[in-house]
Amino acid sequence: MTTDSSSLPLDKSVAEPIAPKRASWLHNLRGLPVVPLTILLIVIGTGILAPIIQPHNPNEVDLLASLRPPVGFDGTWEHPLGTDELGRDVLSRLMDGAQISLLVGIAVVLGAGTLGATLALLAGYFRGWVDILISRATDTFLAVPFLLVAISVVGAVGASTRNLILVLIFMTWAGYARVLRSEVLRVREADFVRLAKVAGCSPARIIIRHILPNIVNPLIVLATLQLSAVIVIEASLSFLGLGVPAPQATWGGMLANGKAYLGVQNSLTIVPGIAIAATCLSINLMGDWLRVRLDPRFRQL
Amino acid sequence: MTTSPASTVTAPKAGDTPLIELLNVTKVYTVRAGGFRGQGRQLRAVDGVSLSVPAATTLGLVGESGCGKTTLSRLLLRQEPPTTGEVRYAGKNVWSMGRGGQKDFHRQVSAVFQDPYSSLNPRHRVREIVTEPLMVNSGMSRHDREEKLQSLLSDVGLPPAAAGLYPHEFSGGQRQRIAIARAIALNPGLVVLDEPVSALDVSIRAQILNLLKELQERHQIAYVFIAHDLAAVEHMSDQMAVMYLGALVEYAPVEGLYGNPLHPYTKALLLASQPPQPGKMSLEAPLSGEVPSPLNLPSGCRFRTRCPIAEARCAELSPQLREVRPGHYVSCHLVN
Amino acid sequence: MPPLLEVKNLQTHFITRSGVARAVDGVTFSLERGQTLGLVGESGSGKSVTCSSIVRLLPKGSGRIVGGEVLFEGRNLLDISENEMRRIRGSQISFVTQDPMTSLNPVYSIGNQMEEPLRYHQGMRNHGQLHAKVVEALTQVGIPSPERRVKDYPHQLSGGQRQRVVTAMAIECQPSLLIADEPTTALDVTVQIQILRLLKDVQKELNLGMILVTHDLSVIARTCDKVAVMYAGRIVEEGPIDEIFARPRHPYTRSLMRAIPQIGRKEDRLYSIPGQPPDVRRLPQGCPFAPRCPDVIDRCTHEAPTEQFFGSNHRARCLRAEEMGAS
Amino acid sequence: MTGYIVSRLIQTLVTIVGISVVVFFLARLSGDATALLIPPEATAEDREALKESLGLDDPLPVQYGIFVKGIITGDFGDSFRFGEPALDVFLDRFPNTLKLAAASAVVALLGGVSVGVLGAIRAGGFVDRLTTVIALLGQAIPSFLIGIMLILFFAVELRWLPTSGMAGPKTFIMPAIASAWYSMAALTRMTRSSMLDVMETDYIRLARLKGVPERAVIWKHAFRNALVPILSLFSLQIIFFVSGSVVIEQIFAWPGIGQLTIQAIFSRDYPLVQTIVFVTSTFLVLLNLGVDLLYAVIDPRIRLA
Repeated sequence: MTTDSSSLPLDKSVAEPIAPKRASWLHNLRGLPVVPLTILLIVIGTGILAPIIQPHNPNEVDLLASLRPPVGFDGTWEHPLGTDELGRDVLSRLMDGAQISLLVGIAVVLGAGTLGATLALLAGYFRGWVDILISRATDTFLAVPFLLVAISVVGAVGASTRNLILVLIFMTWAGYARVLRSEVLRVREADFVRLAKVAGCSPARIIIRHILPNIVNPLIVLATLQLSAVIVIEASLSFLGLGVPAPQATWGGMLANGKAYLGVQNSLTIVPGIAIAATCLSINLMGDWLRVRLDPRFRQL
Repeated sequence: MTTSPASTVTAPKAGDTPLIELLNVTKVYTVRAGGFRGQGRQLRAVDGVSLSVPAATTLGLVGESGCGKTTLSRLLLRQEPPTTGEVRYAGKNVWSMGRGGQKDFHRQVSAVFQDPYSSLNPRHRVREIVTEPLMVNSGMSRHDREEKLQSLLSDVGLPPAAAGLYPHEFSGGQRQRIAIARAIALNPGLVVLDEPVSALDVSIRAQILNLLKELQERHQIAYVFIAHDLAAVEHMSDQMAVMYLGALVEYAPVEGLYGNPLHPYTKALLLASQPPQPGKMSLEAPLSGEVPSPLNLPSGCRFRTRCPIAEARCAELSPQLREVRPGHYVSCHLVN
Repeated sequence: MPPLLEVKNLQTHFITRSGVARAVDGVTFSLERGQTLGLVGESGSGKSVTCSSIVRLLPKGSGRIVGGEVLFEGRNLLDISENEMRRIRGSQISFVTQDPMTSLNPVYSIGNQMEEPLRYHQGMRNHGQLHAKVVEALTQVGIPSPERRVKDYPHQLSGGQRQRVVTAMAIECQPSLLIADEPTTALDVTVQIQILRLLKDVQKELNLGMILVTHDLSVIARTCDKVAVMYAGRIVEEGPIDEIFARPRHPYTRSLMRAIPQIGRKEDRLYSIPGQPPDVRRLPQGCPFAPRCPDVIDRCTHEAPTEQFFGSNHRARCLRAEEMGAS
Repeated sequence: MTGYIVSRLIQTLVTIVGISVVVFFLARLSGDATALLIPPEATAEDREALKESLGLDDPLPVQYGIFVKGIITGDFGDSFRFGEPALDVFLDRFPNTLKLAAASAVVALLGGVSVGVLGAIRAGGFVDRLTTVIALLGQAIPSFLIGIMLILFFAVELRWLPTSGMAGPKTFIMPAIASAWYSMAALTRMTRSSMLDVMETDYIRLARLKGVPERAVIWKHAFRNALVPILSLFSLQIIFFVSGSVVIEQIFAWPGIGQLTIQAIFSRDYPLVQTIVFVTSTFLVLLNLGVDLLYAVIDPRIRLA
């Protein structure tokens, strides 16, 4: 090899075309659950547009028109879903409730997801005492009876939408941290992370450019499932009278109200019940679809 | 290769400074059982290893599971500091370099690993994978990087269109080419090849080995080629080191080692790696038993529990690596 | 008397989202007692699927045997009931699997797992008898102090020892056919030969027919009487081992042998086979090896080669097989 | 093995300390703790006196020390509402909650695991689709909604079961189902996926290759390996049963700690709230420890490490 080695022919044996199939973006929407998506769009739409499209002021009391049944059960189109014991329009209150559920749900998922993911990245990447500290905190938060603590805290700080969101973030971040930390540990062991270190990438670059993109899929799936869980919790707290304070309409609050009229006007319970169940079911179905589309390995939870 | 530069185990000769060298390097891990303090046990993953690799040559490194190959590659890549001893690059201790020196080290040393699936970030396109070292370590403009990318892709035999694709769109062999393109992006002096073809199909291995050899000649790169396939190592290497349970047992130029192996372990490995010839291959296992746990090293010579010629003194005294012929080192009491 | 095993035109397909994969596409071979057949090929060539098809254990749902016959001692295994098939698995046809680290159930002791074939196939219930049989089998495969090992759990054993346990389990019921699927791939080189030796020993002792699946030609050369080379779901060449090594007739076999680096063969460049192994979901017309073949001619790209015989037991699936033997 | 136990014990201790910190700050979250402890009509002097008697003027670490000392001696202070030691009030009600939790646990475990296993071995079939539906409904419909629906149907319409209260086995049926609802779905899902994962392992393949009958493959080889993740989920579900009691007990007027908590919160009975949260949490953490030690029995890799 003493002479001009650069004139040697290179082994160009891979001339054949590389994997031909490049999926179109439409291909990615295969199996999209249409009905759940429609329900979600309706909930989101009515939630956002509530003030414009509400047939009545949701807090307007009309004792003369109390406990009207919905259309189809001897009701009139004046109040399509009937009225409650104070004569307030159920449909309008349902729209207000959608607004609260979505607001709380999305805010909590964003907050807790960001917090949980950040802590998971730090714990999983740096290991050592950072990991021990974060993991122990995670374990502690997962070991306490969450709803019990949540209502105690809400009771202590006073019920308001803001407090509710903060408390729920505080109580749900640990779920993300635990699941994502094990994902980070898995990704961290991948050779491309070792090679990034060999190439001299900074920890910040490795975490943000290499590890984060590889835990986004489980994060999205987890967040979807958490969204419905948070909506359920918010409804539970409102049901107990510890959520968003009255007279603001919430689905849980409407249910609690309706419970007193079981056997008298069942629709007061059934209507908000269906709203919660349909919304959460739709979110879960979307989550299932995402999970299969994004990561077949991510089967549990 | 016309001449293979003489090895320099203890002191490099003047004018022949090796590119990278390990000086009596030991790496000890503490293994915890059950996470209760006080139960930590010492694992000597690499024990007193001295090696050197001159520029533009290949050092082959072989051994079975638990021999310390992986730890050695981590030490060479400056991913872990040695417990004792020194790792030197171009004569400088890699653990006492300033920030500039470290940056230089990252520019000069890169690696290709075994698993072509785990080696490439599945979320990055080939463009980003290959040019990341340029982005992190050089002030190259985007335009220059793109030009360099194209020349790298052609160097490793990939079409220009590959730049915009994701790793999952390639086969194992093609992925390994991408990994190689990344490894040579900064014109490194040394590339650590950790089992680069073991995970590939037999028919693809030769392609990759040829490619590596061509790139070495073209760009004057030094390789540390870690493998368990002795034939591939012979084909690729100038120098060759055999490891067993963390220690070097034989270290010699390739011709010497294959032509006249001295250590009983090397002999056994060679016997186990005969070329396929029906009817002429023995089924007598060259060694009995298996590698003992590195947590529980045998006394004296660590190979003695499996050695066919072990004597009483092997259990008492640990043999030192010594030069029995010019450039040919062996660690065995029974070799003259 | 029929041969021990006769596989005739076996076809196994996998239904995937992106099409039907013809994993095994018309495989034919036969095996006598005491004989060892080596199945070589790269990943995806269909060698492992062939073995799974013989005992009808394919991944549920996707894999399906769509044609052919598997005659074991004259009986077509594809016709019998699942219950009859189960009684053959592990008693008359047994397996040694690839990865000893993951093949043993981590939560049961070695003894417990080794008793199973005896319980299920021989109806043995007596504890003392079972224990004695297990210890005997462990002794037979060279496990030191078997009395104690019986109580051990898999994670307490080394890789080589676990592979011995798997082998012991396979021969407990005195099978007549042993299928070893890459039995040494996961082991260290010096341990590999020990396990090959063990397999050959038990074969001789029980006069077993053995199928040894591997990608490693030196394993074949060490242990087999005949060899079948698989490519893209077909056997492209089969014959006695000396014949195949001395006069390979299929360009794929020839390339494979040339492409392996060999100690002491000085060459500047290794011979390399261009391209990638084919995708069995989209096989080209004609010969599947044509795109990578060094000896390809026009006919190869549109005409599927049929088998040509050379002597009674050497066959190759190549249009130019005749000329290949001459060079 | 001892190493494993010791490390789990240390972890448990750390968690309990963590809980005590959380509970300690609960009382201080609203800024002025006295606001919670005192009727609004109290005078400023009353307030100061209370602050002093509670040691609220001391630095936080000192306050925490006093708090921990109280915990260790079992003195959580007196309940304002009941006028007796908070711990006694709590212990009076706790068994009722545990009884309901135990009933729910049985329902969830039996239902979830059996449906999950069936779904896994008939993957893709009818039963499997049923498991998917159960899992989805369980996670989407809140337990209080299930509770109300059960009341509406079985108590109000059919009049088969009493609407509320705790008296005899019949009264357990609806609360137990409502409380188990979510967990059963989660366990169904976990059992199914854990079984499917295990069924793909090499040792299951080898068991089949050995001719082990399918029933033994599933129950002997697969199920025991699948059990570890199922159990760890189950131990989290126990937390959920106790936690969910807040809602369930409110609906069914069940005289347990859930109802007690709500009463305590609305009457600002802070010593009682603290007691409930701390003792319940600690109890659950210890229960978790028990489950973890159970793993060691199931998995020899832990036992013999």
